[in-house]
Amino acid sequence: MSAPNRIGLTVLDYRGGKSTLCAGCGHNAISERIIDAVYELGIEPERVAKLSGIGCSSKSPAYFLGRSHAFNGLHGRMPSLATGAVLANRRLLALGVSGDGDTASIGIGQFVHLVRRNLPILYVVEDNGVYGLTKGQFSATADTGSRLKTGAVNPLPPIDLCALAIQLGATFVGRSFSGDKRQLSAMLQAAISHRGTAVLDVISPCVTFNDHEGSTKSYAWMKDHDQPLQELGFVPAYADIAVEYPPGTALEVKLHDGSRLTLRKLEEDYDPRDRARAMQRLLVPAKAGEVLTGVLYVDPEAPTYLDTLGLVEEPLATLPEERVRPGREVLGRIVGELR
Amino acid sequence: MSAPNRIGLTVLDYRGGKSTLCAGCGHNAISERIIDAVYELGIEPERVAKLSGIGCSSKSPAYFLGRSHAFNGLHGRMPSLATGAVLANRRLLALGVSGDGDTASIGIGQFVHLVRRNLPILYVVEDNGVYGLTKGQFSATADTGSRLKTGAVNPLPPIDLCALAIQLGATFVGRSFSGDKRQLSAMLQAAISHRGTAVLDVISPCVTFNDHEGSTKSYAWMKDHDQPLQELGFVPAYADIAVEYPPGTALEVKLHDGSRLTLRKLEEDYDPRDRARAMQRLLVPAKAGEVLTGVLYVDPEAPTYLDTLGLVEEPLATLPEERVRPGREVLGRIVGELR
Amino acid sequence: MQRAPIVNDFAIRVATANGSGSQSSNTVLLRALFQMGIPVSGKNLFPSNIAGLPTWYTIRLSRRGYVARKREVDLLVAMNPATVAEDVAALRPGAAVLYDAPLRPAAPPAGLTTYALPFDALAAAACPEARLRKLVKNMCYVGALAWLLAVELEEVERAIARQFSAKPKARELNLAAARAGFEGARASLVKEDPFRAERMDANLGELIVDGNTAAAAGALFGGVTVLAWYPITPSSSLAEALIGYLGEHRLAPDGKATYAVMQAEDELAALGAVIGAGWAGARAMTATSGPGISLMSEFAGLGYFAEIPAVIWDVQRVGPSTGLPTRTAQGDLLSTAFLSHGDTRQVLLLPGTVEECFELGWRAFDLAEELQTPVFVLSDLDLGMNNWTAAPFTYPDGPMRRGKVLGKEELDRLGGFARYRDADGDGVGWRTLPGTPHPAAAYFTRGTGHDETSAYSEDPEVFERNLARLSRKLDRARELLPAPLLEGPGAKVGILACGSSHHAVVECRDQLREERGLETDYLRVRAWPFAAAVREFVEAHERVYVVDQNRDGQLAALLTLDLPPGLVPRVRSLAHLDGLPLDARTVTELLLAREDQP
Amino acid sequence: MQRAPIVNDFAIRVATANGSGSQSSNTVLLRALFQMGIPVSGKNLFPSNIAGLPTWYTIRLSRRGYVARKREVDLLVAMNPATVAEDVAALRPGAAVLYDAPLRPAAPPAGLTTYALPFDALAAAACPEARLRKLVKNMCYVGALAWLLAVELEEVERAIARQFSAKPKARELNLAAARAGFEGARASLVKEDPFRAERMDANLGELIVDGNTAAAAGALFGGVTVLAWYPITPSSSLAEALIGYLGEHRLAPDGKATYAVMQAEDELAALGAVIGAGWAGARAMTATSGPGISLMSEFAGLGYFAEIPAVIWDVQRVGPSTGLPTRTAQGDLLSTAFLSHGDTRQVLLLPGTVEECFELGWRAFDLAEELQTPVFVLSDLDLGMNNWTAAPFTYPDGPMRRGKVLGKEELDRLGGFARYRDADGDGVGWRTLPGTPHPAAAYFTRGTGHDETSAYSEDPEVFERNLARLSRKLDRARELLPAPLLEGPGAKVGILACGSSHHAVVECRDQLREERGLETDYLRVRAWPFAAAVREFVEAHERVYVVDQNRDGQLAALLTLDLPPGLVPRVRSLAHLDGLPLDARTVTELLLAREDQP
Ligand SMILES: Cc1ncc(C[n+]2csc(CCOP(=O)(O)OP(=O)(O)O)c2C)c(N)n1
Ligand SMILES: Cc1ncc(C[n+]2csc(CCOP(=O)(O)OP(=O)(O)O)c2C)c(N)n1
Ligand code: SF4
Ligand code: SF4
Ligand SMILES: [Mg+2]
Ligand SMILES: [Mg+2]
Repeated sequence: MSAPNRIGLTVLDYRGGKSTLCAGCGHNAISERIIDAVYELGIEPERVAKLSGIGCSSKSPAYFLGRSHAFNGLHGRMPSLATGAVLANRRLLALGVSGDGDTASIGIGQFVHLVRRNLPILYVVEDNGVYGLTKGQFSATADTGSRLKTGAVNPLPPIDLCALAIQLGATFVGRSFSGDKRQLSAMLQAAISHRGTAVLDVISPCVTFNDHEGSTKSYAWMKDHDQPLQELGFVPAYADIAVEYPPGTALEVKLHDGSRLTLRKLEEDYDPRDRARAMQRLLVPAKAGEVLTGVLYVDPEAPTYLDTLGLVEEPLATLPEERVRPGREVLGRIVGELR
Repeated sequence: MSAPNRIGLTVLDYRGGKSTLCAGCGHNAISERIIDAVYELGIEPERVAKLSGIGCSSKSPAYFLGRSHAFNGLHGRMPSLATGAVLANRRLLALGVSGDGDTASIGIGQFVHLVRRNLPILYVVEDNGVYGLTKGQFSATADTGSRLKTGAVNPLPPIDLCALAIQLGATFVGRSFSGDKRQLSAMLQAAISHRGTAVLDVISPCVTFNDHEGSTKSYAWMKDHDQPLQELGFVPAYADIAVEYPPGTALEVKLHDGSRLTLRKLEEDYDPRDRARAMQRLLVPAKAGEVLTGVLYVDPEAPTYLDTLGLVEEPLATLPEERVRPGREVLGRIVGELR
Repeated sequence: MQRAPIVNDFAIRVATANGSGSQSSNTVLLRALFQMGIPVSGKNLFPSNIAGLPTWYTIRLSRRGYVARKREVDLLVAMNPATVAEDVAALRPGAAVLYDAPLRPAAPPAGLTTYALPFDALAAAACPEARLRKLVKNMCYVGALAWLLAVELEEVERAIARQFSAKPKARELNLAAARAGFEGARASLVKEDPFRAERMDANLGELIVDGNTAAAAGALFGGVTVLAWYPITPSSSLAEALIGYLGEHRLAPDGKATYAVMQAEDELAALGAVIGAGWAGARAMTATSGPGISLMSEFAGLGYFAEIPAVIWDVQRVGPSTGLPTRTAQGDLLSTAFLSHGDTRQVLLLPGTVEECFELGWRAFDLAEELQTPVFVLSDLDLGMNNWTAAPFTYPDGPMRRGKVLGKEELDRLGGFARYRDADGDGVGWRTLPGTPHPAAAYFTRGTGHDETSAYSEDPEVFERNLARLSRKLDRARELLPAPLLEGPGAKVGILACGSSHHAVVECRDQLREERGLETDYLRVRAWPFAAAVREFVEAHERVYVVDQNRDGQLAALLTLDLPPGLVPRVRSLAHLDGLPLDARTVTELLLAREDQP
Repeated sequence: MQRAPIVNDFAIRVATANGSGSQSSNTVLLRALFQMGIPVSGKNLFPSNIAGLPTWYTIRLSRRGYVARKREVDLLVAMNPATVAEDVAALRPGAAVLYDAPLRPAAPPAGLTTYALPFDALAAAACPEARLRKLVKNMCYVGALAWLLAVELEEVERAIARQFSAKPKARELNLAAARAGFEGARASLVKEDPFRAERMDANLGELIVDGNTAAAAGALFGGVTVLAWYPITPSSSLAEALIGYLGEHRLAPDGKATYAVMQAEDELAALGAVIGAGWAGARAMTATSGPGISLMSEFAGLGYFAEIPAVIWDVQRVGPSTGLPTRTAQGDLLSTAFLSHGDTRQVLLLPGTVEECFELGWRAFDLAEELQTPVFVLSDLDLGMNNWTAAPFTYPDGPMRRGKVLGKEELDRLGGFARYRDADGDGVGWRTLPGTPHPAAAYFTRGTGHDETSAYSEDPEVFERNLARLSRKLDRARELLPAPLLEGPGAKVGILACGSSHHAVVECRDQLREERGLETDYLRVRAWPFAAAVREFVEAHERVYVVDQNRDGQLAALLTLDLPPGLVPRVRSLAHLDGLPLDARTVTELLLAREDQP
C-alpha cells in the first residue's frame, strides 16, 4: 500500500473497478497513469468529474477514480456534456476520456468547438487508430497505408489531432504513448494543472485489432518511431523544488496554478510556446513514420470559457434560490414594461 | 446579350431565378461570379450539380445556373449529400455552396471529413461572420472582438477555414472577397478546374446584420484590410494563350485538366505549393486585421476520393442491370458457400 | 347603401414587404387599439427571408374577446405592389381596402369599398429627409386608419412614443407621419365602410406580449442557470429574450453572471450541454424547433434513460424537414413523445396561452428536477412569436422544487445510496451531484444497461425491472403534470385540444352553440402522459373531437394510444394544417362535417 | 432411474468467456448436427466487450423444427469459472451438465446429471504447442459432446474441415482436439442423461446463415451501388459482409469497382451520403442500429419530404439509449415509423426469416425507387447475428424496378416535366437525374415548402395539397409492400406479429393447441403502412394478440393507430423485452394470462 498523499489518501482511494478491457490494452496503462497523476497531485477524487463518449477507451473511466462522479455519455458527444457540467459547476475538475473514433470521426465537430472555447478540461484521446469496440475498423487517425489484420489498407490521410488542436488555438497540446510511464505521468499532471483545455493524444495500442505488423499504432511501431521532443518533468505548486539544468538545455513553463512544467530539450530549437513553429514541426516530419511526442504547445495564461462568460466564483448548480430567482419587484418591473 | 461561349451558350443560359436576398448582399455578387465562371469555362450547365445547406448563402443556388440540378439540403450537411451525389455520378461537377454558420458551426465535422477525402467538389463558403437567415447571431468565423449591431462583442476566436483546410490536407484552398470581381472570377475558374476538393472562403458581407462599424466582415473593413497575395489569372485548358511575366514575379500552376493558374506575386516569397509556409503565413498575420486573399494552397495532382475508391469510369447511378446484378451462377456460388 | 356600423368586430390585414419597417407601424396600431380597451390580437405572416418578400399582418378587434385568427379579412391595407392583385381578389363583398395610390387594383371584385391615399406624398410632407421617408411611410397608414376607423389619435401617439421611447428623432418623425396620414385621410377620403373602433373597458392591467418573451421571463423566475442554444426560427427570440432578461436581472453586484449562456455549435451540442449541466445540478434549458428536435433525438434518449433533468422548448413550425420555417404547426407531438429509438417516452408540456408560457417557463424546471427526466415544452410559432394580450404574470407559488438530491450531510447519515433504487415507490431514485464532498457520493452515469447502483449490467431481469420502473415513473407523473382544464360538463359532445388551438376552440364552441344549437364540453390537455381526467372526459362523452394543427392527427394519436381500447371508438380526429394560425371557422366546419356524416 | 431417451429435442448451452475462441467450436457443433439432418438453431449471447466477459451459446435441436430460443436448458457445458455457479444453479432437475474439471460446482441443485472432464489435460495431449492450447481447448468439449450425445464424429470432422478450410494447421489441431475430447469422454464418462442426437432428413439443400449475411447477399443482387455506413453492433456485420461480396462479385474486368463504399464519419453523414446518392440515381443503402437511427432523424425527414429513394437497415438492439448493444429487441418500430419532426411517416419492411432478409435485401431498392422515399428494413440482433437454417436464396423474380425516371429522350418528347405533380394518380411524381443532358431536366430539390415544379412556395394551399399527396402516396403503397402472411383462417383468436417473433409464435400456436386446445390464426405483417389484409384479419377475429419484443407494445401501437377505431377494442398487446430472443413459452404464458383474465 502506497504512502498517503498531500491530503492523506493512498493510491487505493484513486482506484476504480476491475477493467473489462483486453489484457494488454493500452487503455489500461493510461488508466494507471491517471490514477497516479491525480494521486500525486493530491486532488480530492470527489472534485473530479469523469466524462467519456463510447468505445473501449470511453469505458475506461469505470476502471479508475471510483470515488469520482462519471458520465459515460454518447458516441462523439463527450465535449458538449463536459461543457455543460463545467458550466454548471466550475469547481469540478473535468477529466474527459475519448477514443480516436469517438473524437476524430463522429466527434470531430464537438472537439473543434470545445477547443475553440478553451473549456477547462483535460481531454485525453486514447488513440489506437481503430474502433476497438466495434471490432477494429479504421478510425480517422489511422495512418495512410496502415493495414488491418484482414489485410485492408487505409487509403485516407490521418487527422493529426494535435496539429488540428494547435491550429484551432488550443492552449495545451501534448502527445504521448501509453507505454511511456514517465512522460505520460508528467504530462498528465501538467495537463490537469493547466487552466484551459488540455488535449492529450495518447497512442494506446489495441492488442486485439491493431497491434500487428503493418499497423502504425502498435507497441512495436511505437518502440521504433516514438520521437520525444523533451524529457518532461513536473513540479506541483505545493512543492517548492528547484530544478537545475545547464543553461540552454531546458525550459521551464510556469502554469497558472503555480506549478511548473520542466522540459529538458531533446530537440534543440523546439519551444512549445511558439505556435507557428509547433505547427511547422508537426507538418514536416523529420523522418518517415516518426511519432513526435512531448508537450507540443502550451499557453498557460490564455483566458478560458469561464473567463469569457464572466461567471460568478460559486458553482451555478448550487447557488441559493435568492440568487437565481429574482424577487417580486423584478417581476413587477418586467410586467410593467409589457403593459 | 453576351456572346456565345465555347459550347454555344450565352450567359443567359447560366442564369437562375430572381434573388430573394437583400439588395447588396455579398452572396448575390458571388452568384454573379459563379455564373461568369461556368459560362467562361464553357461547361454544360446540365453537368453541374448544385448542393447547399441552409442559410441565405445556401439559398443562393436558386439564383444561378437554372439549368443545373440542385439540392438545397440540411443545415451543415451539404458535404455528405455532395459526397453521395458524386459517388453516384462521378461525371457531375459538384458545386457546393455554404455559409460560415453552415460550415464552421454546425457543419464543421462534415467539412473536415470531406476535405480529408479530397472529394472532387468546389466548396464555396459565403462568409459573413453571422447567421444571416436567423437574424444575425455570430458564427464561428466571427473575429474576436467584432461587434453586432446590438453592441454584443464576440469573445471567442474565429475558425480560419482556410488554415484549417490546409492543416487537414486540402488540395486547393483560396480566400477571396465578393467585391473583388477579378480575383474571385479567376479563383472560381481555377477551383472548378481542380480535380479534388477546392475550398474557397469568400468574404461576403451581410448588409443587413454585419456591415456596420465594428464588424470585420463589412465592405468597409474589406476595403481597408484585404491583402491579396497574388494577382490571379486563369487560362482554360482549351485556350492556348501564353502569359509572360518578368522572371521571378510570377508563378504558373498547371492544373490536372491542363488549364493554368497564373499568380503574379504581390508578396514575394509566397508559394502556394508549400503547405508549411502557407500555414505559417496564415498563423502570423503581417498586420492587425489583415484579410489575406488569393490562392493560399494548391496541390493539383493529389489523388481524389474517386481514385481512392477505384471506381469505374461510368456513373454508378446508371450502370446497366447486367453490370450491377450478378448472374444466377453467382447466387449459386454464394449459396454453395453457405451450405 | 348605408350599412349598419360594425363596431370592434372585424379584422384588418396590412400587406407590406418584409424588412420595410411595417412591424413598428403594426405594433403601434395594435397598441393603440389595446389602449382603447378593445380586445385585439395580431398575427404576423412573414416569409422565410430577411427583406423584400411579402408580409401580411392581421389585427383582429373582437368585442367578445376572440383572439384566434379570423379567416375573413374586413379591411385590407394594400402597400405591397407584389401582392395587391391577389390580396384584393381574395376579399369578400362588403370588405374595404385602403391602398397606396399607385397600386390601384385593376379589377377589384364587386362590393368593395376602396380608398386610395398617396402615401409617398404624405410621407414626403412629414419627413424632410428623403432617405428616411421609406421608414415612416408605413406609419402614414396607421394615421389614415385612425381616421377611417375612429381610433383615438392620442392613443396612436402614445403608442408611438412608447415604441420609439429610446429614439427621440424617430419618435418625432413617426408622430408626424401618423398625423400626416390622419390628416391626409380626413382631407381626401369619405368614410363608406361600416367598420369602427370604439373605446371599451377590456385590457385593464393587461399586457401585450408574445409567448417567447413570456417563456423567457418564466425561465428567469425558474432560476435557470444554463442556457445552451442554437438559433432557429421561431425559437430564437425565446433564447434572445432570455439573454436580455438574464443580463438585466441576474448579474451579481460585482457584475459577474449567475448564469451561463452557451451559443452551441448545433442542436446536438446544445442538448448535450443541457444534459451535462442538468447532471451536474444546474437548471439547464434549450430552445429549438423541429429540425433541432430531430437532431436532439439521441441525447433525448440518453436523458430519459440516464434520468437527467433538462428543459427543452420546442417552438413548433411547419414540417416535415425544413418545411415552412415561418409558419405555425403542432407537428412534433407524436415524434417528440416517442423521441429516440428503443422504448423511450418523453414528458410533454403543452402551453396554450402566453400566461402559461410564463408559468411553464419556471414550472418546467420543477418538473424536470422532480421527475429527473427531460421535459419538452411544445409551444408553436403562433403562440411564441405573435402578440397576445395577457393577464400580468403570477409570481411562482412556492420555492423551487429541486427534486431528490442527497448532499454530504444526508450521505453522512445514510452511509451510501443507490442511484436508481425506487426507494420511495414513485419510481424516482435519489441522486447526488458531482463535486459532493463525500466518498460515497459518486455514481457512474451511463446510457448502457445498469442496475440500481448504476453499475453496468446486461442481466435480463435487471434490465426489465429498470425499464418497468421508468415506465411507472412516467405513469405516476400523470397527476404531477399540469392538469387538463375542463369547460363543461354536461354535453354529449366533447372537444379536446391543446396548445394554441385553444383560442379557435373557444370561438368554435360559441359558433356551434349559436349557429347550430350544439352544446359541447371542452378539455384542454396541458401535458402528456395524460392525467386520468382525460380518460374520464372521454368516458363522459358520446364522441370526442380532437383538434390538431397537423396533418396526421397527432394529438388524437396520442389519445388513442393512451385510452383503454374500449373508448377509442369515441375519438374523432379533426386535423388541419396549412401553416396559418388555426381559426374557429375551420374547426367548426370540420366538426360539423363529421357530425353531419351519416 | 433410467429415463426414456429424449431424441433431437433439447437445448445445449455452452458457457465460455468472450474472445476465447468458443465461437468456432460452437459453429462446428451446430454444423455437425445440421449435417446430420437435425433441425437446429444457435443463439449467441455475448457481452458488449471484446474479450474476457461471459458468453453463452445455445444450440437447440428440435425434431419438430422449432428454431426459436428454448427457455429451459437441458445440457450445460460449463467452461467459464466466472459463471459456473449461477449457470448450474439455473438448471432444472433432469438437466445435465458437463463441466471443466477444475470448476466443480459447489452445491448443484438436486436431480442433475453431472459429468467432469479435465479439458486442459485433454487439450495438452492433443496440442503439443502450449501457447495454442487455449485456442483448441474449446474444441475438446465438442468432441466430448459428440460422444455424450451420439453426434457422428465424422460430421464433427467434416464441420471442422469446413470451418478451418483456409488454415490447414488449425484444422489439424482442432481435429485432434475434438478427437481427444471424444476419447476422453468415452474413456471416463458414463452416459446417464437421456439426451441423444439422431440422424434425420431435414436440412436437405439448406444453408446455415445469419440474417446480416443474407441481407448483404440480397443487396448485392439488388444492384446496390453506394454503401455508406458507420460501424455499430449488431449491424456492422451486414455492411462488412456486403463489402466482402462486392469485392468478390462486383469488380469490372479491369479491377475497377461498380460500387462505392464509404465508411462515413458518423450516421448523419452515412444517411446524408445515401440520400445524395439516391437523389443522383444510385441504389444507395446504409446499415445501422438504434443510436444511428436517432442520429438519422433529420435526414430521414428530408428524404420523406423531398422524396428520395434510400434503403436503411436497422438491425435492432435493446434501447433506450446505448442500452444493451449485444441484445435483441424490436424497440424501434414506433419511433422509426414516425422518424423526424413534423408529419413524417416512413416505410418499414419487417423481415422475419433469413430468407426474407435476402429477399428484402434486393426488393427494398425496388420499393424505395418506385415509391421515391426512404425504406427502413427493421431486422434485429437475433435475426441478423444468429445462425439460422434456411432454404437456398431465390434469384430476384424480375428485372430491377427503378421507378419513374425521365431521361433525355422522354424529355425531348414531353418538353418538360413537373417533379412533384401527381401525373399518374398514385402520388408518385416523375423525377430526372442530375446530369441528364437536357435543358429542361433540372429541378431544385429542397426540404422547404415547394409546389409541383419544386419551386419554393409558402402558399398554404400548395403546402396542404403536397402534404396530402405524400399521405396518399404511402396509403397507396400499402398493397405494393410485402403482403402479410396468413396462417389460418377459421379460429376466433388471432395472433399478429412481425420480424423474428415469428419463430416463437409458430411454436406458441402449437403449445396453445396441444396444451389448451386453443386454436389460433396467425398473421405476420411484413411492412408498414399495413395492407388492408391487416384490418380484415382483425375484423375476422374476436380478439387479436399482438406480439412485441419491446416494453411498450409498439407493433400493437402501430396497429391501434391504423385500425378503424371500432376495431381497436379487439387488440391485445403482448409485449415483452429482456434482451433475449423471444421464446414460445413466454408468449404462451402471456397470452394465456390474458385469456384467463376475467
Ligand atoms: C451513435 C453511435 N454510433 C456507433 C456506435 C458504435 N460504436 C461503439 S464504440 C465505437 C467506436 C469506438 O472507437 P474509439 O473511439 O476509437 O474507441 P476504442 O474502442 O478504439 O477505444 C462505435 C462506432 C455507437 N455506440 N453509437
Ligand atoms: C438544424 C437546423 N438548425 C438551425 C436552423 C436555423 N438556421 C437557418 S439558417 C441558419 C444559419 C445560417 O448561417 P450561415 O450558414 O452563415 O448563412 P447566412 O444566412 O449567413 O448566409 C440557421 C441557424 C436550421 N435551419 N436547421
Ligand atoms: S479491443 Fe482493443 S481497444 Fe478494446 S479493450 Fe481490447 S485491446 Fe483495448
Ligand atoms: S440577411 Fe444578410 S446574408 Fe441574408 S440576404 Fe440579407 S444581407 Fe444577405
Ligand atoms: Mg480507437
Ligand atoms: Mg453567414
